[in-house]
This record gives sequence, structure tokens and C-alpha cells, in this order.
Amino acid sequence: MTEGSVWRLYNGIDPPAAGGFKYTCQSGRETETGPGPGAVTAAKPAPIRKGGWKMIKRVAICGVAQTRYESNKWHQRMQGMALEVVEAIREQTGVTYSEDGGINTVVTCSDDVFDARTISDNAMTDVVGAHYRCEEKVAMDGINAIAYALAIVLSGHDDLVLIVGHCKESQSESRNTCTNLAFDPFYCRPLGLDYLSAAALQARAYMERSGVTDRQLAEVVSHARRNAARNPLANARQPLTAEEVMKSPMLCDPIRALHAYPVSDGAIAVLVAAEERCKEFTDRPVWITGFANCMDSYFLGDRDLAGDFSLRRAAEKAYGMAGVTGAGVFDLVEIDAQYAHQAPMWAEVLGLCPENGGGAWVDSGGLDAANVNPSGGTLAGNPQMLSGLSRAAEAAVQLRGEAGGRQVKGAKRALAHGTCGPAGQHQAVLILES
Amino acid sequence: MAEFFGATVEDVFKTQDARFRAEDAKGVDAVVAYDITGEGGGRWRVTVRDSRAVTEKVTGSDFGAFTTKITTDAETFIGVTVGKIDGTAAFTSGRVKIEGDMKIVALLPRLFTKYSPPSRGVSARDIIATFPERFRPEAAKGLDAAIGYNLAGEGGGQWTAVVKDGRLEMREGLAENLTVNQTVGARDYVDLMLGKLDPMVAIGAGRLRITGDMEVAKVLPKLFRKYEPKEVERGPELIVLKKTISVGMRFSTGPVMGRFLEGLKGRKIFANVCPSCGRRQLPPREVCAVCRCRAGEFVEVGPEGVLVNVEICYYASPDPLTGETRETPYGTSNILLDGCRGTETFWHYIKREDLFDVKRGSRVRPVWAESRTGSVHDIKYFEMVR
Amino acid sequence: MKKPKKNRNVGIIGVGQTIYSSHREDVNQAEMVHEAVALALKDAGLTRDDIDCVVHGNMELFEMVHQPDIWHTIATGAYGKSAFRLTTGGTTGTTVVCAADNLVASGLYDIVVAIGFEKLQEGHTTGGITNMADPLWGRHLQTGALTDATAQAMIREFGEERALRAAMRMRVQMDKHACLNPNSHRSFGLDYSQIDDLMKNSPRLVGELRLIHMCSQSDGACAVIFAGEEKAKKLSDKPVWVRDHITVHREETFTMYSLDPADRDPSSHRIAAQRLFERNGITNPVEYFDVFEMYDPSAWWGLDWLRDFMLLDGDEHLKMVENDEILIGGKMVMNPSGGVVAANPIGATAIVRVAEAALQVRGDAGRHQAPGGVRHALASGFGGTYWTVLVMLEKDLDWQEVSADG
Amino acid sequence: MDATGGKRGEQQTADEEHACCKVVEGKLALPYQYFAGRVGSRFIISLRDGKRILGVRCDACGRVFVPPRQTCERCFSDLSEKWVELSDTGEIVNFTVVRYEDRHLPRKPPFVLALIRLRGADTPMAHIVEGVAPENVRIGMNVRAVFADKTTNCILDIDHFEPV
Repeated sequence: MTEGSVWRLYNGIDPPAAGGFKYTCQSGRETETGPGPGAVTAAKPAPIRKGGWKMIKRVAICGVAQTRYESNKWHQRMQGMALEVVEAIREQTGVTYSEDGGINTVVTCSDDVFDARTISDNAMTDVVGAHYRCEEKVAMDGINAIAYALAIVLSGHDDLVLIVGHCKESQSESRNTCTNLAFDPFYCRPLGLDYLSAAALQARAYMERSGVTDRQLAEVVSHARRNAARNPLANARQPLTAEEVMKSPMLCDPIRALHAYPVSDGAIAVLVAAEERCKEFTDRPVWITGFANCMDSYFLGDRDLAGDFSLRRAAEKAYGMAGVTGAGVFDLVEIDAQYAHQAPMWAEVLGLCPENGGGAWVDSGGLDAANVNPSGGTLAGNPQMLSGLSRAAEAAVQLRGEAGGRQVKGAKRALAHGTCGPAGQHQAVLILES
Repeated sequence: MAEFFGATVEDVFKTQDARFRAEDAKGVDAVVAYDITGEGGGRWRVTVRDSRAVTEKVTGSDFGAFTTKITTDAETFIGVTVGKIDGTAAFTSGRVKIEGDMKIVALLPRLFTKYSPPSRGVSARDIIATFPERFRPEAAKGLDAAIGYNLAGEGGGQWTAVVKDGRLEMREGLAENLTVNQTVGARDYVDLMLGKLDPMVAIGAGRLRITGDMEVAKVLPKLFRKYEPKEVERGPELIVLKKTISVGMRFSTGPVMGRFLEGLKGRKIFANVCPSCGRRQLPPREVCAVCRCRAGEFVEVGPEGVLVNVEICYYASPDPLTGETRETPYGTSNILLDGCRGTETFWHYIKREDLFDVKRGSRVRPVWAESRTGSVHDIKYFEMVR
Repeated sequence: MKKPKKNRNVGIIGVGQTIYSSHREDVNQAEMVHEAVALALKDAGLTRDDIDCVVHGNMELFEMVHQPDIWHTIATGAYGKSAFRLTTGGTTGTTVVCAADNLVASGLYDIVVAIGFEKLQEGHTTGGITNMADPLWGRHLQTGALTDATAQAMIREFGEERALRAAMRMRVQMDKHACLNPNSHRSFGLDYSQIDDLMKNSPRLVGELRLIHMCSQSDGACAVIFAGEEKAKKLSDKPVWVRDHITVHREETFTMYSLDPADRDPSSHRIAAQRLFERNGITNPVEYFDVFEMYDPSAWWGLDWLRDFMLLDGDEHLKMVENDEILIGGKMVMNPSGGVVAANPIGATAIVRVAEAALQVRGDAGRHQAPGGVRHALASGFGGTYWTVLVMLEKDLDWQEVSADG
Repeated sequence: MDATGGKRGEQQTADEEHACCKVVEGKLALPYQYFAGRVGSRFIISLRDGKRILGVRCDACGRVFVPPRQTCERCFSDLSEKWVELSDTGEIVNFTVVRYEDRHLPRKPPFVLALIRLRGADTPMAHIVEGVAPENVRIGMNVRAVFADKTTNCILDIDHFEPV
């Protein structure tokens, strides 16, 4: 194992062999062995990997549209939100629904419980234009819908995919009551566990391990609000000082009310196309060069909540696919931190700062230095199901140079991260390049 | 009293009140009449009211007023009660008949905990019931026979096993042209099957009589796998958690549905019109799905129209917006309102009293609710224009 | 519609199914799913280590578990693996198949497990389906998937006697198949001699849709393992190739009937079949396919849709049923498994169609195997407001020539 | 839980553009029955009738799990007959104080949700801790299971844990 690695020997799991883990490309040929799970740290950047898995063809994001995110879009039903972004994509890219060369495949992203609707995508068929077309719903964070669209194009099944995600957290009496239903009915659900309390347990585990302080977490929120103020689409744009955050009441110790992302509503559309089609829709394609996702254990007690298991595996594989090292090569990084502690914690795993160095990294301006979440991030208000997809959308907007007041100058390569499940059980890493 | 699956109908009803779950009976007000026919049957009335249950045996022929009446034979009743007979299949095949309010039937499993028969030895009937699962088609090749089982006494009965083309069919009663007939007391039959009684002894003592084609009788033991009594008649307890999950929701209308619902308040039905193909949508949706464009213009249609189809629903199911079970039968229809064409229909209820009079093509008009709030209930239902 | 060339071939190398039953009190959801995954791994001769990615799907509100793949990770094998969740209602089972095919064909993953499950005993199926309708309108009016609109339309078209009889005959034919399938939830042992009785006496659900016509509410899970061509050939001696698949949705409404039968909306089933067969150079599907596993939620739908899927006209589909051409041993065997009327664990139902079709192609279907060597099979999924997915399976990798000029 | 910005309804004042828009109260409400399965039933019955907490051991990786499960998710080995009895005492390895109010919660806030590693188990189990003020809960604190008087046929047959 690489020095400084944090592979936790939790519950007796053996760390992977010193040579790292392997994955194979489609020809059955093994790629060059990765540097191992401990390697992706800024303290000791892993070597740039060459000869990684090559995609058969280049696939790009050709258009991005987002609604403004709000705490209560009471005046719109879900179809209205989705229609808004579909129309924006059509206008932006000129894409049509012609049977020959138009959109034939739509990948939606939503959830039956949040929508209180069996087959939530049934409500979307009309507005996403899927009448007598293909529509498939990714029922998890929408960043995975981009990966699925990538697979559709790479497979040769279609060369153009429209992704439309929506979520209206304000519809239910409480999003926590919805996420409580993700837990099994006998052991966890009766205790009232939900994604908030799961994140709180994770926050404490991370604070215990890394020594991150309440002030540093407050600074993460304050930073998110500073950036969000430059993002006209963000929900929570009001600036907050660290002191104000620290004064906000405890919600679920050690998570304070202002450490949690606000209840949010919104929709996103993304157009993905094979290279040969891109020029029809944009002169600024954003190439998808790496993706991976990974699932961790379900029971919170089975997991190292502050550990790196699934995110490290996802990052390793995505970095390898894109042929990049640790996070130093990214011009900006959109981290799906739904709670303040997740920004430094996952920054450590992605290699933006050393193991247990998240707090110091925040103090030393690491968030700005690495251009983390110029959009304000999920903490500024993106709903479940879209928290990762909005990271990807924001990263793409940056690489297209269309980010306005929040634009990172000359951004050429970005990382977008998305997570779903309690306390980041499922992790996804997407790498985009202009 | 005849016993089926180790239980009697009497015993089921005797324990009924003790199995009542008051916590799930809030607001339930029902009288369920049970007409259990055939041997071992009888008539009972179960009243659930004010979170209490009272079970009475009905002696006369009149049940009095009831909400729901369940008619079935004793064997089916007990089989379904103890879980040996699939209730849906029994209803599907017509062995269980239900009159009156169906939703109470759906509620019963929640109102009473499951009945367990007194644990006791296995009955001849139980063993006969295992024939299909123990049948060995490979041993029955070329055999064409009707085998009678005449098992007298408690837990017994008469059955015929018809074996043909490698298949087994069990019939109640003794067939006329039996290939082989076996007459034995039900208790002795059980003992024979459990290996407690030697068949030769039983034949010698005249307690078992076998008549008919003795060549076929010889192959009988090979036709079925050995009967193996389950050590514990009931398996280990399996935990179930019952709960109506209810999450409060605030459904936005948005401007399009909002406009439509607002119209209903004023007794007006608005469709929106596709600017491209001109089709009218009811209720209005944001876009015309066919032309993929916003449908912005609203036109008033109806309120009268013609039924395109009539669907009469007999199956009681819960309304997911309230968790309450719906009353049956009810009827819905797609109505072609005046001003609409083709498939541009409007979905609503048909007046209960008109259900069996209306048909495709019938002319109907809406009956508006007194107080209208902008919802589907602003129209009570459509009634026939007579 | 043009379709680009598939990046690489994908083979089905393992199939696992639980039994289908009205009650599985002995297992929780995750444990039931595990049974299917373990059987599929065993069938393929693989271990969990061989899997790259797990695709999971069902319909959440049937059991009211939000994103159940999260909990089911304890039993699906997804731990430490790539994982996706895709759902499209009743078509979910075929959607996870399409997803697995796309994911493997893309080259992103070599071996993918697709899982569909449902434990309908744990919820209220009809209530759950009703919940698909718009909360402000249709939800007050809909009764699950129960409708006799198809029955009414067929009665108008073919006359009451013939339509009722054909639908019931198909129901009996499906039951005859179900009696041969050990996994069936419902196998009544029905006989043609019972048709008259059932037509009159089976309890009505909605109009002429009677209890006997309608599918069961089942518990069950099904897992299918997909591999890229190279690995599929290495790991399996009879991989079943996924030739193509198509998904066709319809708008968010059930208002598709009018007073004039000619006004009826185009069927999404027919559109899907036309597009799929055209791009694969298939002109006579009844001749081409040896087996068709159709998602037939009721005998009425099964009968009506046979015409659309097989691109038939007039009463050709009725004749196929009346002449027993869809029976095992017939010209084009429909649902040798017994179909959906015999077992319907909804989130699994459509993947079961693919799994059963694959077993037929492999020749491993046991007592319900269609005779004569099955080379071409079709499987369908149904969901939403008349949504269709079709999946084409092949025994041999010899179709490229057929579509090369297409 | 609206402390983080979900101020609902405040915009629902007359707004020209949204004149026809309104919000309709409803529910997502359906009946469910969940089965614990053989493994889960044995665990719950043991809590309920025997006041004993059982775990399962995976022979392949040697870990003892609670709550029990039929399969080891990593080794894919069958654990359904690999029961081990665990102590009813253990150590708090992590905790949070739930201070928000939602209908799905089993207690009025504030209450403590903790991960407790029982003696004999490798994986900590989530449960409620009572009998100590939230501000006095510490990681490393020893706690003991207090069994419920009335069964609910789920993990709440342990009513809560309290400091030893």
C-alpha cells in the first residue's frame, strides 16, 4: 500500500494487493495495473496512467439546461419543471424529434417515492417527447444517467440521448420521511434512520478521525454560499459567515441546520451525442472521458462511514479510464456534498488534500484553490436524484465557458461527483474535458 | 362435526372474537354473514362495531341485515382460513361467493389474527391432500385406472384417484367404474400410512378391504412417494409487520391543470388544444405528446357527451390518496364530450344507479357537486340523459 | 429508423429464477433476490468475483421501499461493484435487460447481472398500480390495470361468442403450458371442456374481464447474466445472443378508444414490432420466431396483442389460438412458460420473459421446452400507459449478414 | 424540518403569473405487510420471547454480523444456520442526536441514535440510547439493551439501550 493511504482494516476486510486492483477492457486484455487504492492523494500524486481503457468512440455532452432551483416550486408540477429544461435544450441545440436523426432515446431520472407516483417517468413521457420513442428511467442519482447514456452511445444502440431529471423535494411532508423508506422495514426503518441521521453518524465519524472542526464545516457552508451568490440558478444564495453557520441550531449532531442542503426543487436536461453527431448541436462539445460508480455495504454498522471504500474505487477506475492522476489535473471539481462535512471528507478521497487534511485544506483556502464547487454545490440547493447530475451539468457548463459570473477561466478538465443512498453508499465519478 | 385440515368450522368461529385486533378496526362498522354449506357447515354472523367484535351462531334461516355475505363449503372455508387453499383461486373458481360490500373481505385479514387449528395428529383427508405432490408420473406410464378410497369415520371421506397418461386427477366421491376400491376406516388409513399398522394385519383382520383389479392394486404403492409426516405440522413462526404507510403530499396543479380545475368550480369543462394538430386534451396536459409542442389555448367542451366505453369494477382496492378501500361496484367511462372527436375523451364516474342501464353510445351529463373546490369531485358523476 | 452497428455482441450466459408464488413469508425481499442471483451464478458457473456490474429494478411502491437496491446490496452481490438502478414500471424487467445489453456492448463492463424482482404480497398491487395515475385526476378513477376495454373492442370486432371463446381458449392454453413449468405460480389444470363454464361463471373483475383472465399477484425474482462475446464464448458452451431490442412508450393517458374503431390510436406494440423487424430484415415474424414470450397481463390482452406483435391482420391471431398454433409443438409457440397469467411478480415479469426465451433457445426449458430446436426467440415487456419493450434472442451469431444491407 | 430554507407556502400569495396555480393536499397512502423471512423471524422471536440478541457468523471471513442476514454480502456464503448469541451489552462507537421532528421518527426529539457494537459482534448495530442526557453521550460508553414490554415484531423489541 502506498504510504499515507487510509485503507481501513474495518471489520477484517483485507486491503487489495499492493499492486492495486485490475480491471479489464473489452478485448479481455488487462490494463496496466492501477496504483492501488491508497494512491490517489495530493500528498503523493499517483503517476499519470497510460494505456488505460479506451472508449471505442468519443461521446460528448452537447447541451445542458437547468431550472432555477427553489425551495418550493409550488406553481409548477413536475411536468412543468421538466418541460422548461427540455424546451431550453431544444432551443440551445436545435435538436429535433425527427424519426431520422432526432431524439429517439430519452433517459429520465426521477423517483417514485419522491414523486408519490408509481412509474414516476410515466408522467414525463409527454414533456420529454417520448411518445412512440424509447424512454428509460435511471432511478438513482442522475449522474449515473449520463453514464448510462454514454453506454447507449458506445454500444451503438443509438447515437443521441436526451437526459431529463427532475425532483421536487418540497412535495412530500418531509424528504427525511421519504429517505427513511429506503431502509429495511425490520432493523433500521423503525429506528427512524433517514439520510440525514445517516449523514450525521458519518459526520461524527469523520470529525473523530480527521479532527475537522465545527468552524471548518461552517467555512465550507460559507464558501458554498459565496459561490452560490454568483450562480443565478442556485437555491440558497444568501451569503453566510462562518459565525452565522456556527450559530445555527443543531439539527442532527454534529450536523447543524445550515450544514444541510436546503429542501429543493428543480429539473435538468442534458444532451449526449456520439462524436460524429456533435457538430449538429454545438461547437463546444464536452467530452466524457471517464466514469465509474461503486456500491458500499447497506448496514451503516457494516461500513466505515468516514472511509473511502466506494468513492476510492470509483475514482480509481474513472481516473484510469481518463488517463489522469489525482485531482491536481482538474481545473474544477464539483463535489456532491449534501452536508458540509462531505466536502472535505470526499476531497480527501478524490486526492484534493491529504488524508485527515480536510480541515487544514479548508482553512488554507483549498476549496478556492482547487475550484471546488464554483456553482455553490449541492449545499446551495439541489434536490436528491439531481445532486450529482447537477454537479455534472455545472461542470459541463464551466467547460463550455458558459458559467457567467462563476466561470473558472480556461477550464478544460473537470471532475463531477455524485452520490446516492445513505451517507454516500453509492458513489459515482465522472470526468469531463473540453 | 366434520373436520377439514385438522379444524372445524365451529372452532374457527369460537376463537373469532379472541383473535380480534381492535387497533385495526377503528371506524369499521360491518356485519359479515357466513353461510358455510355442506357437511360441517353452519351459519354465523360476525359484527364489528365500535372497535369490538361479536360472533354469533345463526340458528334460524334469516341472517338479518348484513354488510357482506360469504357463501362457501366447509372444506373450502377452513382451507382458506388455515392457508391450505389459495383464497384468490377459490374465489376465481367460484367456490367462494361474496355478496354485498367486497371491501370488508379485503379488511378481514387485518381485523382478525390468523386462525391456527389445534395441533393434533394428521387426518386421512390431510394425507389424501398430499397425493398430487407425491404422485410419480414415471411410475404411472401406460396405466389407466380409477382407484377408490372409501375412508369412513372422522377425518375421512370418499375419493377417486384417476390415473391416465401419466397424470393424476383427484375427484371427490367414488367413481362408478373403479378399477380398484379400498375400504378402510379413516383412523386405520392414517395408521397404515404412518407405518403404525401393518397392511397384511389390516387385511387379515378385515379392517382393510381391497376389491377390483389386483394387478393394478399391486402397483399402487409405487404410484406415490412415501408419505412423510412433517415433524412439526406448522413451520416456525414467521414474522410479518403490517402497516399502512402514509406520507403527506402537496400536489401542485401547475398553470395548465390549474386552469382546468378552476373551470370546474364554475361548472365549465375546459380542454386545451394542440396548435399543430388541433386535438383536444382532457384533462389538459402541458404539451401535445404527438406534436411535442405546448398546447396553450383552452376551449370549453361538453358538458354533455356520449359514452365511448363503460367499465364496471367489481374489485375492491384501496385509494392511494387516502388509504381507504373503495366501495364496489363502481363504474367509470371515457366520455366523448360535445365538441370533442375521436379519442379525445374525458374520464369520469358513472352514476351508480345508471351503471347497468348505460352502454356505449349512451348520452350523459355531469352532475355537479354542490360545493366545488376545483377537483375531480366537483363532478359527482355523469348520469344518463333519459 | 437507422440503427448504428452494435459495438460488440452480447450473450446471455446465466439465468436464475425463484419459484413464483403468492406468498414468500420465508424470505425477506433481499433474500428472495439473492436466490435468483445465486441460481444465475450457478447456471453460469461464475462466482461473485466475476461480476463487474449489477443492474437492479422493480417498482418501488409495490413494497414501498425507496431505492431498494440500497438495502438489497446485502444480497445482490453489488458490494464493491458498479451498480445501476433502472425502472420503467411493468417493462422494468426488459429495461434492465436492455441496460445490461447496452452496458456490456459499450465495452464499459464485461459481465453484468440484471435483476428484476417484486414481492407483491408485501403491498397492494392494484392500489400500487392505481398510484401511477395523475394524483389530481386519474388516480381517483383508475383501478390498477383492470380494464375490459380490450374485451369490449374485441367483442365488437369479432362478435361476442367468438371473442369470449378465443380469449378463454388462450387462457386454457396458457394454463396447459403453466402446468409444465415447475416455477409457475398458478397452474389450475384447466381443460378446453371448461371453457363454457368459465366464460359464464368466473367472477367478473371489470365487465368481461373475469378473474380467470387476469394475471396473478406473485412474489419472485429473476436474474440474468450478460457477457461480451469473447467472454460469453469462453464461459458458456451455449450463450444466447441478444440481437436487438427496442423500447416504445406512449403518452400519459389511457384514452385511446373512440366510437369509431378506425379511430383507435396506433398500438405501441405494433410500432415497436414494425420498427424492430424492419431494421433486422424480418418480414414474417410468425415464420421467423420459434418462441415468443409475451408479457400478457390478461388473456384478453394476450390475444389482442398477438396480432400487433406478429404484425397480423384481421382475425389471423384468433385463428392461431383456435388452431392451437401457439401451443408447445405448434407453429409459433407463445409463452411456453405459461406466461404472465401464470405468474406475475411485476418488476421481474418482463425479465422472466427474456430468461424463459433464453432457456428455450438453449434447449434447457425442461418439460415446457418447445420441440424442434429453438433458434429465434422474442420477448416482450409491457408497462405504463401501453409501453412496449421487445428483445430479440438468437441461438447463432449469424444474423449480421441479414442486416448488413439494412 | 424546514430549518434549512424550505419556507413553504409563503409565496402562495396572489401572483398574477400563477393565478391558476394551486397546491392540493393529498397523501401517498397504501397498506403494506413486510415479511422478515426465516432468518429475521428467528432473530426477532429471540428478542421477543427470549430477550436474547442473536448474530450470525460468516465462516469464510470470520465476521459476526448483527442485525443478522442470510448471506454474507462479500463471501456469498449462507449464514442462515450460523447463529451466535451475543451479549446484551456493548459499546457506543458512534452516535447522533436527532433534533428535528418528523412523523417517521419513533421518539419525540431530541433523542439519541447510536451505532452500538455488542460484545461478540464485529459490526455495530443502530439503536436508540436513553437514560442519559444527549450531551453526556460519549463514544466508548458501555450500554445495555432494555427489552420492550410489548412486542412490535421488529428491532424495537429492544426498546432502547441505556448506560450500564
